Amino acid sequence: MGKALAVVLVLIAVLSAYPIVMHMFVLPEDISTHGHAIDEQIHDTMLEAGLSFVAAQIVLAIFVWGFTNRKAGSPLKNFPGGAKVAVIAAFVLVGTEVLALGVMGQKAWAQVYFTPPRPDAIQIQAQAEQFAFYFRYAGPDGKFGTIHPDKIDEGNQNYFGLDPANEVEARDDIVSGELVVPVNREVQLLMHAKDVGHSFYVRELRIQQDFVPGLDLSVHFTATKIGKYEIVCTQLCGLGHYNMKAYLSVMSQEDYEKWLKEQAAQ
Amino acid sequence: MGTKQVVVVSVAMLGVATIAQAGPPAGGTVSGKVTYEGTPAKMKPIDMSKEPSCAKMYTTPQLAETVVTGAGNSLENVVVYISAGAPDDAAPSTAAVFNQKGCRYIPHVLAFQVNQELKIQNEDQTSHNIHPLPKINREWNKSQPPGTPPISEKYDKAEIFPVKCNVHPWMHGNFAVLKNSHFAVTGDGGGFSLPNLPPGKYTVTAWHESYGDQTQDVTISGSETKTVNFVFKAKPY
Amino acid sequence: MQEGSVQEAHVHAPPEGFIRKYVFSLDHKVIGKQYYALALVAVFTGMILSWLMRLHMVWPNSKIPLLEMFSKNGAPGGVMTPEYYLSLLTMHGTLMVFFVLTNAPFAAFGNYFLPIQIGAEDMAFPRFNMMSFWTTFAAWVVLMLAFFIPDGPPIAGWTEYTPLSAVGKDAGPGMAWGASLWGISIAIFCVASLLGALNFIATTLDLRAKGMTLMRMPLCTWAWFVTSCIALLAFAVLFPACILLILDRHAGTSFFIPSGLVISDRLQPHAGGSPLLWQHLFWFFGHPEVYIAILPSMGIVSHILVNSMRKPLLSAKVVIYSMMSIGFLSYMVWGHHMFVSGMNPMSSLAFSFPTLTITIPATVLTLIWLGSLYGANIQTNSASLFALGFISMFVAGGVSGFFLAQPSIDIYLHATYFVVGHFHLVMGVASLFGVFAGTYFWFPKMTGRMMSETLGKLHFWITFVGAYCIFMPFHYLGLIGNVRRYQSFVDDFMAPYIGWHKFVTFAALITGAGQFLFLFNLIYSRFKGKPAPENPWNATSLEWSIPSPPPWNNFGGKHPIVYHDPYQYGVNGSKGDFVMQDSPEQVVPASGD
Amino acid sequence: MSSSIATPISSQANALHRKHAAAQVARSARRTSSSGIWVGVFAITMSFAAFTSALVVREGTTDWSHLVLPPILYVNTAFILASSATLEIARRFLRVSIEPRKAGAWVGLTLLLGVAFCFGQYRGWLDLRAQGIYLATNPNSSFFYVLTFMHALHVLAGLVALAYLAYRLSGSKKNFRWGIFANAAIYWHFMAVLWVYLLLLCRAEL
Repeated sequence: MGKALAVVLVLIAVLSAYPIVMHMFVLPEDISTHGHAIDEQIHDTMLEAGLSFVAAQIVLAIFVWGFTNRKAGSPLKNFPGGAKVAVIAAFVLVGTEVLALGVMGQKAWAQVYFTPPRPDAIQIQAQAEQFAFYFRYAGPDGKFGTIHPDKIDEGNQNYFGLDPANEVEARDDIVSGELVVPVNREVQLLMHAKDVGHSFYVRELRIQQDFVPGLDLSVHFTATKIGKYEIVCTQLCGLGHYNMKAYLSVMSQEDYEKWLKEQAAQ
Repeated sequence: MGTKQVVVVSVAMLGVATIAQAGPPAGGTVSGKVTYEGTPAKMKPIDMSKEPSCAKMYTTPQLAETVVTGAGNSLENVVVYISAGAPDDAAPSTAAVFNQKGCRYIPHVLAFQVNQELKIQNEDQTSHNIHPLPKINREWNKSQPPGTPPISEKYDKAEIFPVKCNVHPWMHGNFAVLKNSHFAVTGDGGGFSLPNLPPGKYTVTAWHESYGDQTQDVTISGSETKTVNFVFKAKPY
Repeated sequence: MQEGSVQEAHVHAPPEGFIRKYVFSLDHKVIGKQYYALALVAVFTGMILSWLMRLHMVWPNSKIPLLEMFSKNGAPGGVMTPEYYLSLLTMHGTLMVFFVLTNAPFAAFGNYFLPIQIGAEDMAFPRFNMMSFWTTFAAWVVLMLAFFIPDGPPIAGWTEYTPLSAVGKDAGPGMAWGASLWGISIAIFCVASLLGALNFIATTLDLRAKGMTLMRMPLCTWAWFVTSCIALLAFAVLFPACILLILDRHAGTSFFIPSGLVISDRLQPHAGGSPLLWQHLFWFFGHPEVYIAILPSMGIVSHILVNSMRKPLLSAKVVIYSMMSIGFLSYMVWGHHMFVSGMNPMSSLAFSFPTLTITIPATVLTLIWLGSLYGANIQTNSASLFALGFISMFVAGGVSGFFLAQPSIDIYLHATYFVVGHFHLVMGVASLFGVFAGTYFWFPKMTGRMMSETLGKLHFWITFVGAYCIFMPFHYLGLIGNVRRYQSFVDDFMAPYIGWHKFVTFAALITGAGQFLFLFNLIYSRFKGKPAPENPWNATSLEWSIPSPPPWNNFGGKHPIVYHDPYQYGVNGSKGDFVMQDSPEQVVPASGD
Repeated sequence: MSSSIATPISSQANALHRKHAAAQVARSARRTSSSGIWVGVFAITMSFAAFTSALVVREGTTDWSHLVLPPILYVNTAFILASSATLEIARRFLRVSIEPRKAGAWVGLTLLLGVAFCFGQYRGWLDLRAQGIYLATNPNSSFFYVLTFMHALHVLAGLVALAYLAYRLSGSKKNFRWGIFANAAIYWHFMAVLWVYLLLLCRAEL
């Protein structure tokens, strides 16, 4: 029985490691300027965590193999060094790991959260609601119309509760269900939640940030590759959560301006 | 379309009914046209990109339907009904059908009677959610995955209220639950006609989801046809 | 006994009559079994819910006819609606976390064995003890009611994030009365757990037999003691949170609901509340809760490992201190659930370090267990197999913590299946392995009959392999950004990976089926199992010094005196290679050591 | 599942057992309950600490306005402090000069003061309502009602204990176990302290 368990443990260790080693599940291509730091961090952690996992399983397997149902009278031994070794090992191994991961590993975090957006970053307002994202561009005047919750009228496509009748700023605001950004330009996303908590997650951008009602946050990023990517909600927000998504279109500067014009025309 | 049939059917039945009780003459008719003056708001295109299964059904972008106009300033989706003067009618046995197709509501405005069966069906490949927002009737909120049987509901109080899909924010429609069978919803051309009105004094009300409602009094004697027109003020914003 | 004061309460007359004996019993052993039974019902309910979810997830439009019979709104024509999926998800989480992982390893086994292992006749406050079980039961009933109201259980997940959970019916089906029932149920559960924890602490501090110093308590007793200290703090914080939530829902207050929310086209009549407040209060409870679930299993597993190794651990003291420091650290890390929640980025870093630090005591524990196995003579039986499996699972679930402890990585992995895999392995499967081990180990004592070893071993293999098949793929799917809590995978990038989810679903069905073996084994052995001797495992702690099952007053009125540390194995004792805690004989080291 | 097949125990064995048990009670009862009561006090402290932290966080957000506490609260404060004193007097009669009846009387007085406190609190709520300040009026009032109500609930529990004490001390010559009194006293004084804290909190923050 013990030997069987040992074999199974080894099999588990190997089979669990296989898909990772074989790169069967790889992160989607990173299209952000800060993403590589996250990817490196994941890679390093995978190395450390993976090794400790496999090592622990195999040691367990070896001991189980060697010390199960031994014949009567076979002497009991103690691990050389006893508990001291275990404790010291834990502190040294994990301690260094903690330091390494904890200290070195905050580059990406710092890049996302501790560096302010550049002054020339494009400001786009993102509104999350049950169950869609809407994005607002300030239009030619560069000013956003104020949000009037009481004026929100989805049937009439007025998702932000704008009041064009009384506010000039609101008239030229461009509202889109798709997030369109120019490539290699920094974008600052002003995040507003209309109803409940949501989250903004673009795998390729390595960005995930909650929308918190009553607390307007902002994230900034620079997309480096033209293409269409999925934006999904990762904060349980109600019955349509699974279907709450939008698309991010990264365009060349020209296409971006063309698109803005088209939108303004409507 | 669904509505028109329903209306026709119910009207016809009522005709029969009146003949049965009062015998000829069949009664008078109120007919007319709903128009607007001024510039109505430009309907914005709907961005369905979040629901590819629906988006791919359209080549041209769909427009919002809060104000639908036609040739000669005609105004569609206006509910015209007898708000006073006519007795309450029993609900017809036919069901009013509310369809979800291509992530739109068909029709945009559905008028039916108190206690008439309301059948809601989903022809899309995606799961819809139907959430009518009545104030005096009982509120419910149900999802309808593709391929599930129609939802059957009834409303027991007269009320006009919006209905929305929680999953697809652009899907907004209206239910008009009415006391009697004398009603119509204006379509292309903005015309309407309420036949088979026994002689009497009536208040005709026209309701539009963005422009509110207007009423006019009309007196029917015999089998004449009275013309009543409604003109709504349209605002650009 | 008419004057029911706490003082004399831990001494009570032998129970007479069915009600006193089995229903409103004051006997900690009966209460322990009641907790166990409740957990058993809850765990199978939760498991079947997870089956339904798995099935729906991979075949979203398939019909489940029986389901329509159960809930017409939830499954019109047998097809599960998105909101009903979320209802099941919420109930699965709530049942498993509160009524299984808190009840089974802690309340059930703790109630039964803590007093016996310290040589007491009963808990310090038997009446409180009875009350805490029946309050827990009430909480369970209230929760289950949610299944039988028209629009079903809440859909906000077991964390019930505000404002979704606080605004009532506008938030969607199930958020009207369903969510209220949830809040009420959990509030009641908090009271019950507080009473229970209070009882455990008082008992451990004051009812220890002569010679039973703190350091002579068995490791599982220690685990239960530490756990009750954690529980006391955690539930004392969750309770107010629930009260405020209920007020927001029904009294129109705005603790958690900010201004200007438009939900279902309605402007909400609230102002100024803070959604993050709920998250802080909830996770201040929520993270310690993880350790409330896992610590008892650590203790139970250590207790059983030592017995099946036939030699003491490298150091019991180190295990105790590790468990203490885990309990202590567990209060400084709740923020790591909120890295992307808009909390001050600085505090994210502040929460990251203690989180990573917790891995140190955890690793110490693992190394102690592994190191102790070296040179042992492990007896394989269902109990020890599950104990060994626990180590494997604990490591597997633990290492993924390295990822989630780092804010920068959490940006990518937060709310993906990686997280699901992580906490299911470490909090769910691992602590359930502790419960299984405990059951196979203590069943003879609890019922006076042995469990079937054949079935037990079969159960182990299915569960062990099955659990890995279910939860390992989750980590991989998380790496490609597969978002959790989706009722079906509509995102384009998921298409190629549905196959893996199908695999997981099959694994879940098989593993789940395996659990019915366990259920059968329990029931069959309870009545047909072969009678158990007093000490079938040649174990040393006090519970094995009394008949199986123990008399109503445990030690038959005698007061055991403790002479030794709990784990005198691998010695030359009068009965064999062990010396029991209460035997006065001298401990003679075994030859050759 | 049950311990139905427990080895049967003859009645005299039970009697015997009770004697043993009584011995153990003598040894550990006092300690038991006292550590129990302290753990309980700790738990209650924790949950009020949680309320406090919620209040502090909520205070940070908008719409926080000042709330004038109903003056009657100060009278109530006097009541509950006085009740602590009377309970201590009762303790002297019980321990120093062994006069259970007098002690009972003072416990009764304590009980009355406690009841007075509760009515006072109720009165305070009515005063606020009279000013049109309800639970949901603003965050301050919300917290005021919640904190005072939760405290009142705990006080009621204390009143039950006091009533039981008074009943046990009055006349009936059953052996009176000192432990109950000690615990009730700890709990009751804790209620007084907790109230003073809440009052200051409300004054400072609300």
